[in-house]
Amino acid sequence: MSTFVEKLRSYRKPGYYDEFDYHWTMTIDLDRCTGCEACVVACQAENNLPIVGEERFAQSREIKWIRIERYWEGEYPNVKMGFIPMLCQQCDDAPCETACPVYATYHNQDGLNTQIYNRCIGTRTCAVYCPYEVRYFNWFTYTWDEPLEQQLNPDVSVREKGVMEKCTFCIQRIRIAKDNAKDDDERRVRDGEVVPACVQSCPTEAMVFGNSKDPGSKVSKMMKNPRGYKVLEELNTSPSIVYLTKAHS
Amino acid sequence: MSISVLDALRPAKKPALLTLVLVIGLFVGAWVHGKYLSDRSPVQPIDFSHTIHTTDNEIPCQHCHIYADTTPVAGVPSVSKCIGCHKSLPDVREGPEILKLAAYWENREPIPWIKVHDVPDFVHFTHKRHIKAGLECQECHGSVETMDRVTRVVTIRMSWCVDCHTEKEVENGRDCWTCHK
Amino acid sequence: MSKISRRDLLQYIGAGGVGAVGGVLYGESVQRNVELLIPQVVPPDDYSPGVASWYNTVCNQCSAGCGISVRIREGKAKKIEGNPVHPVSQGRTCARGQAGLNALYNPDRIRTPLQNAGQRGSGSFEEISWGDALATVGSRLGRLKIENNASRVRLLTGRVRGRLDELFAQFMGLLGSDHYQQYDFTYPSALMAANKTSYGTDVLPYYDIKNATFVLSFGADYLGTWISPVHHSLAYGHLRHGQEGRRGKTVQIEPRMSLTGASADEWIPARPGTEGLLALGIAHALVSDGRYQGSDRDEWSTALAAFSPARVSAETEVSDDKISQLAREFGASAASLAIAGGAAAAGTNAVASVVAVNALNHIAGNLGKPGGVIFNSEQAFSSAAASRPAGHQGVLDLTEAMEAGDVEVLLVHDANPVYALPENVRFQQALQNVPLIVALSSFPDETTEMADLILPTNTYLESWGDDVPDPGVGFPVASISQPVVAPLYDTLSAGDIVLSLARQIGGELPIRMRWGTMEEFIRDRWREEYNKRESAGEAQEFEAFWQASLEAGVWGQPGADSGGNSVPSTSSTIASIANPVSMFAGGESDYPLVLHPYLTATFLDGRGANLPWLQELPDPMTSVVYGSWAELNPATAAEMGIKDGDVLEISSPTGTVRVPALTFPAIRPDVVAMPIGQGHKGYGRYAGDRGANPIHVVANQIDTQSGELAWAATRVKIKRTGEKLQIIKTDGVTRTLGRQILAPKNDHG
Amino acid sequence: MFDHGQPSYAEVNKDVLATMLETGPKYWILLGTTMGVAGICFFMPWFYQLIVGVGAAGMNRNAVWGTYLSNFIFWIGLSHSGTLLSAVLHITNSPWRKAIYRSAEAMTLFSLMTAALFVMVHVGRVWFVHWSFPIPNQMGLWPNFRSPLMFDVMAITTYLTASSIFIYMGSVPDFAAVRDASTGLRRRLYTIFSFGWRGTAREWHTLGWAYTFFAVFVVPLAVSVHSIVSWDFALSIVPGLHHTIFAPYFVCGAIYSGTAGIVTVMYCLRKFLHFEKYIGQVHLDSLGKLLIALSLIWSYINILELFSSWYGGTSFELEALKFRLIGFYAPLYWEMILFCAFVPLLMLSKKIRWSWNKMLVISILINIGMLTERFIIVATSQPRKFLPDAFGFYFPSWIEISITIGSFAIFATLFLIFIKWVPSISIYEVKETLKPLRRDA
Repeated sequence: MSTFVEKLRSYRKPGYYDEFDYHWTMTIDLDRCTGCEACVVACQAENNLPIVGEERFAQSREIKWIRIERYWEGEYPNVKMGFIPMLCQQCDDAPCETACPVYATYHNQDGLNTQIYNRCIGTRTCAVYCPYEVRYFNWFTYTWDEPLEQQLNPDVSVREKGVMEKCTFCIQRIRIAKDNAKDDDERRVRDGEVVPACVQSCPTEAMVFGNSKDPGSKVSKMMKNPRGYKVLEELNTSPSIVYLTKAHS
Repeated sequence: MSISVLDALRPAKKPALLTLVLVIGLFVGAWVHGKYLSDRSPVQPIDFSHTIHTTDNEIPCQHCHIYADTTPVAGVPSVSKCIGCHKSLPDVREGPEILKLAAYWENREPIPWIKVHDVPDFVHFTHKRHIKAGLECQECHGSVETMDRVTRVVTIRMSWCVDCHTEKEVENGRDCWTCHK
Repeated sequence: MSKISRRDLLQYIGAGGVGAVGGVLYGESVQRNVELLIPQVVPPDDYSPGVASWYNTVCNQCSAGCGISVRIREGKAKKIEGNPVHPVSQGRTCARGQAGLNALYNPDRIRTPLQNAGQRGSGSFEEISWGDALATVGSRLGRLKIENNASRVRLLTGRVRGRLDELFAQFMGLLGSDHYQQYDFTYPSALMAANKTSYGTDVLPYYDIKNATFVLSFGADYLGTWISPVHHSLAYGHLRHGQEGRRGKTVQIEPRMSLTGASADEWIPARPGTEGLLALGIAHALVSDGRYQGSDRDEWSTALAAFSPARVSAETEVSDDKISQLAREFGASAASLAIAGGAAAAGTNAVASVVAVNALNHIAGNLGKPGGVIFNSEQAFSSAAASRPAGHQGVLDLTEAMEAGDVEVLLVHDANPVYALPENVRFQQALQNVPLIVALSSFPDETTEMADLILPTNTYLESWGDDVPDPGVGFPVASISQPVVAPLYDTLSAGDIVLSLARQIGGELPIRMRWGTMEEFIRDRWREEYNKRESAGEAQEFEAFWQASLEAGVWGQPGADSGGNSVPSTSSTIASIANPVSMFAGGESDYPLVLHPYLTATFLDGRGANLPWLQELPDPMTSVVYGSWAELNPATAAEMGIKDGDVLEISSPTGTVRVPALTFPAIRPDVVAMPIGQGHKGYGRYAGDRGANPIHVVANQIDTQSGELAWAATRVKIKRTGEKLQIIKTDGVTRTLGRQILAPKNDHG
Repeated sequence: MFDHGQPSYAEVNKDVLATMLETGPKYWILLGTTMGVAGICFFMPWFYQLIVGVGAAGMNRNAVWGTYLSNFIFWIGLSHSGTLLSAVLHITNSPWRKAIYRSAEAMTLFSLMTAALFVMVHVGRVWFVHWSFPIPNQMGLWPNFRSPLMFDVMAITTYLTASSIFIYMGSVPDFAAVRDASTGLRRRLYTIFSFGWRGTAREWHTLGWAYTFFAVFVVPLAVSVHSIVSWDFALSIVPGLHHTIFAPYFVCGAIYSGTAGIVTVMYCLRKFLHFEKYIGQVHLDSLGKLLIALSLIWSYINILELFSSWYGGTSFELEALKFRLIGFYAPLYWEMILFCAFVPLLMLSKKIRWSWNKMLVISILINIGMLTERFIIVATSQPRKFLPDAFGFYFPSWIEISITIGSFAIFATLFLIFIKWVPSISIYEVKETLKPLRRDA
């Protein structure tokens, strides 16, 4: 009986892992974020996001793996604006992962919430289950006006119609960093060696990315900030993104 | 009239058998195509022989496929590389295939080699990691050194990749994001 | 089993055969297409398939001069990122910078030289060869030079710095025309003129937001569009949480909340045009509170006597308390900084307003100290740094000359005045008087469309050049711009075109401008600079220096004295204190609302509108994509019965635009704001023909002291047309509904 | 039991077999029409959608589920009363079941098939839909057994298999009757269909035993199927869907709509196949009473759902509730309440319950209400979840509306084919209910 309970407990663990290999984590300081959206374009450039066109936008079928959400507070003249970048939270207890009937999305050993485009059959259940609404569906096969296709990143697959996609924490960059680390005497990836496109572009350095299993990493230190919180924490999805709320002087 | 099911089924026997033969034929045809008629061994623009180069002249693979251990792509040698050696080999200068090579070089044209081993665009395979892990080229490509025309000896399937990753206990080798991203 | 008849056997064999053939056909049909392995004929030295390399160059999407790194794979540009060693961008980029790849790979680029093949402005062009194109222009210019009529040649460019500017100047000089002008809608003329008044020099100082603890911005959208947004954003991040236990405060004064206003701790909607007055009010409070201890204290008291908080409060509609609170905080902060820009520096009182803000900095003692206003010493590569005015006055003079028929050849490079000037300047009409218009441009736009001859230029990612960031960063810096990819089409860089034209014209031009290519020219100039600095300049050493600079993309001397503490004389500041109230075009009774056109972080002055990534980037404040709109306070809209999407007719005394309405919570009720950037006619498929251009209805009012266009000094009236238009936006409900989104759950409430 | 006097055994055979063996032009016209509508309204738009992508439908990034999914639940729901009712009534030995159960079970089968079609229409890459079945493949991958969709695949395929066996088993003696009444090819076919049924006591005994076993087996299966379908929704954390009440809610709604569907089908059979003799007031009356009971349960669960949303008091649930009650789709919501909670109460009057025409109208209204209910579940909840900035809106495109219409034509086509191949009233079971009076007379 006790072994059964133990088995059950281990099953409850996020992604079945006793321990993550790396645990990629991001912190986003809302007090630094100015809503400039450099990250949004950086992501579009890095991850081959389609140019969907005006009509598709009007049908709210845009694809932006990271978007800025806007929230107003108060009324004129005491009105305030709050920006919050919203991207896949790489939840450790991700609602989307249980949804997929074909395992196109699952938790991997790095604490990442994967999305395997070529496995996806397009039931879109994951998008319904995701409380952060950061999963985007390819309603059509998008094309690029020649010669814009020359810009496409060869490290990232171009998705076809009927496939779900979302932020991967720039897995292609993580893979390259790991690849380099392996070449370099099989060492571990160092702090700051890999950052996703959004973090790299952020002009106010509001975003910090790293391995939270490494207590010395910058991201581990940022996570200890008393302003830290997770969006919709009450849903118990255990996101890998820690936001730092706005402070007051 | 009989109410026996077998009696009732009798007229269907021949069409059913014919269909069965047809289906067997389909499978045989598809198998034959895959084995003998497919693109496993395409005819290349120059009749290049790996046997002559690798076995007879003992040139190691990475002498020509120079990027194999440093980049994802093994790389076909540039035309300049081919001509570089052949310039200094007067014995074979007049061979018909060498003349073709010379013509490409004269026109500064690349040689349109046909891919023998190809994976879909959503598979991000890297040669470097496999070479660095100590795999011999032959483990996937077969004994290319004995082939006059390169033939694909394996059927590249996901389970084939995964089986090897499992057997060799590749670190995170069964994470989908190892190859698909 | 019973015997099989011959007939049956044949049938079985037939079925099997059909099946087998079907199987083979199936196999054939599912077989992947033949893919080719194309080797290189001769591989380049640094070529590795499947491995990216990075090249550093300079961003040209605005005038900030950020250093960028471009990721190249197999000869194609894949991604733009900030150059980590460049002091302006420090490894960061903005949205516009990222979208530079859209400019490079823009499907609407002009691919060959074109010649007008119909009526001017009809947009029908035919291809011609470079030889013919250069010969046409060269012979015309050569003839004018011989006839001593070269002053009838004019060159109008966008904001150009560095060696390209020098090359243009040299070319025009040798040709014999001193009519080389720049025009950039975003050029801070008023700031320059005010600094001339206050400090005696018309350079941009370095506003040290990074080390400030209190930033008081009068209309300057320094995080989105003003001068050097990426650099300011870096500084802003540092101001907020760069130092342990200290968080700088920012206050934004503007009639409509900008990106910067949204990030500010306080947003104060002062009455449009009274920003300078508010600055003086704060100054008055500072001086009367005894926070100013300079020797000329009494003189200041006298000069500011007229600007008592009570009066200022009445005119600015900012409360007394708020003014004294701002004065208190401004005076008490460890490092306070006041800056002016945007609409506050675009009234008819622009210079007076900026001078008032300068006075505020002076009184609070912010000049020449960290976290204040720092003056750059003489720059490295001084000739390259010389900033040519790119303001409004030059283009007005040009228009006048064209109207008078004094212009025979107009060369336009990378400027789009037809779009970025008020309609009542009548620039487009004046163009009709010019016999030959030659456009040097990478893209078709409204001005290029008017040209007789289009010489297609490389984009900045395919060109050689150099740049000195303006304002400087406190120490000598220069960046090199190099082509990161081979030119995609049959195009030349602007520098190469000028050099070719010089050869075409002949005479002394090719002798004095002896460089074969722009690359040679840049190298030559950098060698000169190098020799100036390193007394023993052996060729070998320069080569190493050049390679190192190319690799880094930037050269700098961080150790060198920045001269930051040398504060220029400010004695004239007091004398220049004036009553800074903006005069608006249009009477208040007929035109009840003030038009507030604003630069957007995506399109700037409209130049970004042809880049699809920017068109698809939701507007930072409203989330609108693809189109323009007019922002109204919800109260104003409710009063006039206007709903989102109602098409409005916005009329100024000089023009009318039609644009859908959008209620916006953070705008003064007496202001209607419109983003600049849309409303193009002929700027490629992505800019399309969407939205409206507010610059066109701005009255051509001039700030007398600087000659700057007072683009924020127009009153308008609005009328509902009854039409409806869907405003495409990505936002749903923009209130948190009490959900735990922006902050952790508050246990107390 | 019989409104028009009790028929003889021979009459039963004759009446029922006549519907199969005699086919007039009206039938062919009707079949042609339904097939045409199915082709034009269902398959053509679907092929168009296959070519361009699911974007042909009206769904968007905030509302990734739409009419296809709500129709899927509707058809699954409609499938519920057939087999379930038949099995329950068989176990409880209700004689009035016997005239109607065959077509009720056929309804189950065909609505399940239609529902399965909607899965195909719904998914983005239908050409890979087989990946959701646990079959060996070259990738060496299994489907995800934690996924409620996977439960669905299992439940529905099991239900479809069990229902098919159930209906087939019950039809074997009737196939034998058809065989005996026909000649030629038809006879040959029905010989095969009837598995050589001879009507021996042993055969009857085995059939009876097996049939009862299956009846018992199918009941929990049917309950589980719709529970599992409800988990597609309830296992998400979407406000308005994440309710424990969902499984009984769906099961009840399913039986409710299915029972109403039976009334509609009964009406048609009676009208067009002239089964007045066999389908009488007793059936109508019993179904009417059943409908009233189901409607009351349904209303109760609805009230509970509203209550738990309100009582939970979270911003998410309250907002979802508010949108449902007074938002854009509120008219549909109140239409559903009217049709499913109030209209059925009319059946309390015996006069209405005994009128075929009035019952037809009520049964159709109930199913319109149930169709709406499914649409509301899908269209009002998941476009408005947790982040207000990402609130969206869903409105079906003409393709979705057309495919919805087409699905009814597919159902009708299948049913029309069915009545020509299988006796739509169980001949032998009707005979069981005949009192052996005539023989004495």
